[in-house]
Amino acid sequence: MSALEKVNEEGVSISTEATPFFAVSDIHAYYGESYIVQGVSFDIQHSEILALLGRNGAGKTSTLRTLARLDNPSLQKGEIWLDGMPVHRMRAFEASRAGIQLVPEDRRIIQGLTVEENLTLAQVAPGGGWDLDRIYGHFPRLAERRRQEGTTLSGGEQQMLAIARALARDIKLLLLDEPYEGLAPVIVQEIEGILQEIKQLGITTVIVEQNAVAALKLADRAVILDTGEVAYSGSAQEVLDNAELRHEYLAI
Amino acid sequence: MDFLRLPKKDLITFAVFSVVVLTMPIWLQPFGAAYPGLMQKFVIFAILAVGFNILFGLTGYLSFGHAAFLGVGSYTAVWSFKLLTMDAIPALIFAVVMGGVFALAIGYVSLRRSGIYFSILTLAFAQMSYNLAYSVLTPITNGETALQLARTDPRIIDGLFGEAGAGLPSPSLLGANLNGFEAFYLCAVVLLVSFFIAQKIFVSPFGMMLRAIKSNQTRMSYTGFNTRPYALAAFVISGMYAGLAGGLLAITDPLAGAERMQWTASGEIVLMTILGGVGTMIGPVIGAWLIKYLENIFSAFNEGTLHRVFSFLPDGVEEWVVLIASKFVGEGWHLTLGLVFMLVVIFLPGGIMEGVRRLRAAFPSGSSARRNRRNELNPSAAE
Amino acid sequence: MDAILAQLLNGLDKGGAYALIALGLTLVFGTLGVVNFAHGALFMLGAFCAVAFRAFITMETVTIDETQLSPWGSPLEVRTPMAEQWFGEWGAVMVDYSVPISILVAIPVMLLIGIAMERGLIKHFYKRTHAEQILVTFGLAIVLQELVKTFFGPNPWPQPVPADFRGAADVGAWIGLQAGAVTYPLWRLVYLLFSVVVIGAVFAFLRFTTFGMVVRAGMADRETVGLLGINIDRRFTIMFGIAAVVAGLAGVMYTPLLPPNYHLGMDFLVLSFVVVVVGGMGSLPGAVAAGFLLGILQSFASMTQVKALIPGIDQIIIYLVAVIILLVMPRGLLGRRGVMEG
Amino acid sequence: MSFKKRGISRRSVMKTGLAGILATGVSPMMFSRGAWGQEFCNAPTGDTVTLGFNVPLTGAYADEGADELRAFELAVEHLNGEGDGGMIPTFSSDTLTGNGILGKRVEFVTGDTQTQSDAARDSARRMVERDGAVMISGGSSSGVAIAVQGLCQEMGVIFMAALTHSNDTTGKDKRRYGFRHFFNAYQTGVGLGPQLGAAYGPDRRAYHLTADYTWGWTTEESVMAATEAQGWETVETVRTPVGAGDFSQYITPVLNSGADVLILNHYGFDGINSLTQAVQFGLKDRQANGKDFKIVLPLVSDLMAAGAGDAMQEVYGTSNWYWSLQDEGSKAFTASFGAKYGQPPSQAAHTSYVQTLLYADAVERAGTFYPPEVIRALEDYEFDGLGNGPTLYRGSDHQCFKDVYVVQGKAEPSNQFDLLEVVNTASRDSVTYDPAIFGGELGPYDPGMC
Repeated sequence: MSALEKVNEEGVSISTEATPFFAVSDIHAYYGESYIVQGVSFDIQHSEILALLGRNGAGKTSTLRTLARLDNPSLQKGEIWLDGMPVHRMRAFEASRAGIQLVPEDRRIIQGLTVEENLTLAQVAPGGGWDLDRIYGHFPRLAERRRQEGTTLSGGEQQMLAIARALARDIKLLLLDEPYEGLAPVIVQEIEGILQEIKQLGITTVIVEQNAVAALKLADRAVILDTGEVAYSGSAQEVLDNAELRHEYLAI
Repeated sequence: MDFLRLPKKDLITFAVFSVVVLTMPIWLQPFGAAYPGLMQKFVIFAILAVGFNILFGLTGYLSFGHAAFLGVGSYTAVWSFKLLTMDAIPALIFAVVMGGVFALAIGYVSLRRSGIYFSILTLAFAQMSYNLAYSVLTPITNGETALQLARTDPRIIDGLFGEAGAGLPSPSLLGANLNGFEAFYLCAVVLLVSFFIAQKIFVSPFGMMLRAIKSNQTRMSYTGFNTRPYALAAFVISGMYAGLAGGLLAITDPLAGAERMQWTASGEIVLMTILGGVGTMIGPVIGAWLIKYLENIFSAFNEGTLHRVFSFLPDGVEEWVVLIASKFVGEGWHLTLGLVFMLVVIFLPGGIMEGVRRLRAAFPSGSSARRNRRNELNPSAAE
Repeated sequence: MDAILAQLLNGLDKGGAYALIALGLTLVFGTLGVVNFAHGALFMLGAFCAVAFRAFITMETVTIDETQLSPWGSPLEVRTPMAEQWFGEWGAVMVDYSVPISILVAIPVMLLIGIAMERGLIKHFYKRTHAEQILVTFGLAIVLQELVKTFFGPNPWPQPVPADFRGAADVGAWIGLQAGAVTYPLWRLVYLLFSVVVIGAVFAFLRFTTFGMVVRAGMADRETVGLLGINIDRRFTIMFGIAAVVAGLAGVMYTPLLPPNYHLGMDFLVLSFVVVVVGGMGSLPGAVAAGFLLGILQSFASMTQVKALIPGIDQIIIYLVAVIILLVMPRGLLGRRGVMEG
Repeated sequence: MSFKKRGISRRSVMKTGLAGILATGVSPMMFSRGAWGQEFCNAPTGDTVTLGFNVPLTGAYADEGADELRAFELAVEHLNGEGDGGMIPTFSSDTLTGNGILGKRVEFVTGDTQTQSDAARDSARRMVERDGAVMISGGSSSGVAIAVQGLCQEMGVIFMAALTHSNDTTGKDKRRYGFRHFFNAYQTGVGLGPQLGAAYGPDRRAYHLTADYTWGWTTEESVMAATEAQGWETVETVRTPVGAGDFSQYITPVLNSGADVLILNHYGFDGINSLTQAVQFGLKDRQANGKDFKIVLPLVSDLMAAGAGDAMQEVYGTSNWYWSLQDEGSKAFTASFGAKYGQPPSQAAHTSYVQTLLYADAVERAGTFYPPEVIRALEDYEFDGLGNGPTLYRGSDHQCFKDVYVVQGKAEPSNQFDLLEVVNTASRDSVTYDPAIFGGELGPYDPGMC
């Protein structure tokens, strides 16, 4: 409850540590005329995992897209700093080269390209990460299907491919949008395993997930959005423990 | 009368527009355009553009074959002259009906698709009409020579009232001959009526429904609402406007050529509408006038004219200015047209009316500021 | 039978031209999402690369010979081609082969024109409506053709077929029919071969190079490609240049078949749009298939036997087929869902 | 282009502004037609007279149109007493003295017909209604000529058709206010038939490709009749759209049709394109029915010959006139035109020039611009010295009767302009026909009032 009050009083969450690894300060973004992200701020330390939660339409995906610097929604105001780099001045491809990697909500496996081409594509631009051998070592299912067209894979496999494609780039900050969405429970477990592995690697991550409990289990800290604004910022465990908070903002 | 009721702002627009149209022979003088042939074109193509705007401006369906209905109207009117009577009224009625019938047939099929697929379907139908009119339909259309009157035409109704004269008869209105200025004023009156009807359509519930089609077709079809009958109605109405314009063309000059159905003619209608300002009442009319003016007057400029225009310049300079300017007039008028299009589209995406609006915003006089405010309150009100 | 074969060749030959033009148009639409009404103008500019090149190498020095008189009694002008002064015998060969040689000129010129067009104008229109794109590129097409008219005049510029390729080839004899049964102009066969090679090259480029893969990915999902750190805009600019080159080369090689004038582009514009839409907006294989299909159908519809059956069919076949295909297959032969339907 | 310099409407508004308009007397016609005021349409009131030259500057016949304009400008120059006078000294009538027409200086306005009836009528109406033209000339497409001729009849303005070769122009679509100096398709057939029979033998099978409009149809009809009279058989007649550009789909079927002669009823750029494309198909080197395959182009001009290049060699056709003719009129005109433009005049230029002179002469002889009198002066008028030998302007259909020249593409041109050779001349008597065969009626003399 104290954390909640803090946000309410000052409008921003306060980080006690010096120069955070990734800092979002007061960003405002629009889809055309509609004002979606209305002054969101938070920090993440290196290797930390942050769960970005909220109800449908709270602006989670829009926030992630803004951080990845996609054209829509357009960032009108605010700053985004990654390890001393002004991300808010970049376009999507520059942000990617700077190390921000978004795994989009619907995976966005590219039509007409094989599994392997989807992976190679990630290594065309400067700033490549894992090579194909290492990826296939971690994802044997993708190795089996390397010649198959990416969009013909099952949902779980597509999610794997999307994550693998992100790993094919040199990641400083991973943005995961609904990694479990629409997957069968067995597959969810499998993806959970992969995300745990990523956590072991110490990659700084922001995860957006409808399944708040699953996300909170993975995360160190949590930020809850409500109608485009930060409603809560604190530790993940606290959200798990605080039923009232969960009820009010997450409807669980 | 209830039928004549319109929002006050629209009535003012209508009144001003009426004055502008009816005084054309005066204010067009300094522009060298005050001769009947061109003024008739001004008002006829204004009707065409106003009608096209009912389809494109309201529903967003971009027809690339509207010239076909213009051509159908012309052929119908000339046939009415040939078979029945030289009176303008039956000719116009038949032209409107035939324009509507063709629009119904083509629209019924084309409206099964949307977006550019709709555009290409209308284009394909218009090109088929054009090519057929040019070749195998020659018995009906007289092909490349264009359909003309002959002294030996039956003219059944006229024949009842008296013998044909020695020469070719000319179109008439209830016995009065329609030449030059009479024909212009007939067209002008028809334009004003058409304009008024279009204004009514714009503010009617039907017009609102058409606007809704434009703003969100998919949402409307999700709600189970069938938009096609409305779009088809708009298509037929604009086809009738085109047929009417075609009929008037035949009245001012009793000849119907296949070229007026060609895709370039359809493209010209689109350009007129967009150039002036899609969805506004006045915009398409201005677009039509601008293009017809460029086509008829600009294209007839020549170096001699330019030398007189620039005669105030020193000799050497004059030569150069005339040399450069001559590339933009006469045969080069298309260059001017292309540049005007590009400039308008680049800098004034809403067409010329957008420019007018910006000018008003930049110099808000009392009345226009009030008007702007009213526009904001009622954004759907037609300009 | 022989007649059918000859007509088929003619259809393939026409189809090759349609497919080439539609291919470039589809490349632009598929990558940039821009409806480019100036594409026909690029075809025309390509043709005028050949015209300009030939005009350059056939420049003549004119001297007035006062001692001789022209047929109407003025002093006679004596003309000597400069190419022969400069290059000797090679000059004559160059003049003879001016059309194929001007391909070398057309490639860099068209690439530059394409890139300049995209950077200077088209890029500002990505987010505007298709109607505005059509209007501005249509305006550009008019401006380009009028500029060509200013420099080259309104009349067509005949370009010769190189001497070695004049006349007709006995295609029938090649495939074992009676000699003279099926003959076809040699240059038209060259054009067909050329279009097949260029189409093949474009497909191979897209299929087998990394650049091509990136472009294909960008056509399918521009946003995601950007998320992977690729500056897709720059590659699309280059693709626009390549599309301009394809259109330009189609124009260069077409000049001996039809003397180009400033209006050439407009004549092909509507046709190429019909081809692209029939193929399915944004589908490259669709554009090529539709190009050949419509070429062959148009050729067969022009046969007297067919015309006797359905009068006037040769005039409308292309549009009729377009209507039927669009009604039966809502997105054309190979079009994707949701493209350009809004 | 220099011809534009004087091509100004005396009522050009940009020059004078509103005041000028009022002064020149245009404004009274604003509200009442009666105030058009004179006894007939556009009666010249000042010290100038305006002629309107309406020619195709774009489209399939643009080459011819440009050459017509050159000739019109030259004619105006000569009428106004500038230049060397061209054919005026050789003309059998001596009314033209270089002081304009009836003492009024000749001015002219020009327009582009775009080879389209609609555009041509628009352009002609502008000349009549705004620029006050008292005579319209031009053409280069029979369809356009007929459309404009109809308009001129209604408006009461004389139309001196230039290049139009369809039988209909002075046949079923003839008009009292329209006159044609050029020959027609029927005369082409009469002239060309015997020549083809003599050169290629009686046992031939012909395939026609025909431009799909009035000129093409009548040419096809006339040439078919003339060749069948020589014992030829017609295998097929195929209509092609005007301005098709690529004719290959129509030429391909010729190869296996069993024909041994291809007759191209095409003109202008269409003729150039179909001829060169037919030659690319190897038709000239082909054997059919044991004979050498031949191509015929019924109506030929030297502009087409220049455009078609080698393809034109040894191809037969007919011409209204050719610049290498050796009579005094032709020599004078060619010299005058060549000196001004650096190239010889085409047949289109010749007929345009002659028509302008004939109109001016008729006005002089009538002593008035009043159209009915001018028409009567032209009807059944016999003249000479304008390049075609003794010529009659027949009153019953307003068609000129004179010798018809059969020409052939030269195998070895001695210079870039020497492309055709006159191989035969069909006498005026042989090409004269009964006007009744084409029907039509001329209509009244009464002047329309614009």
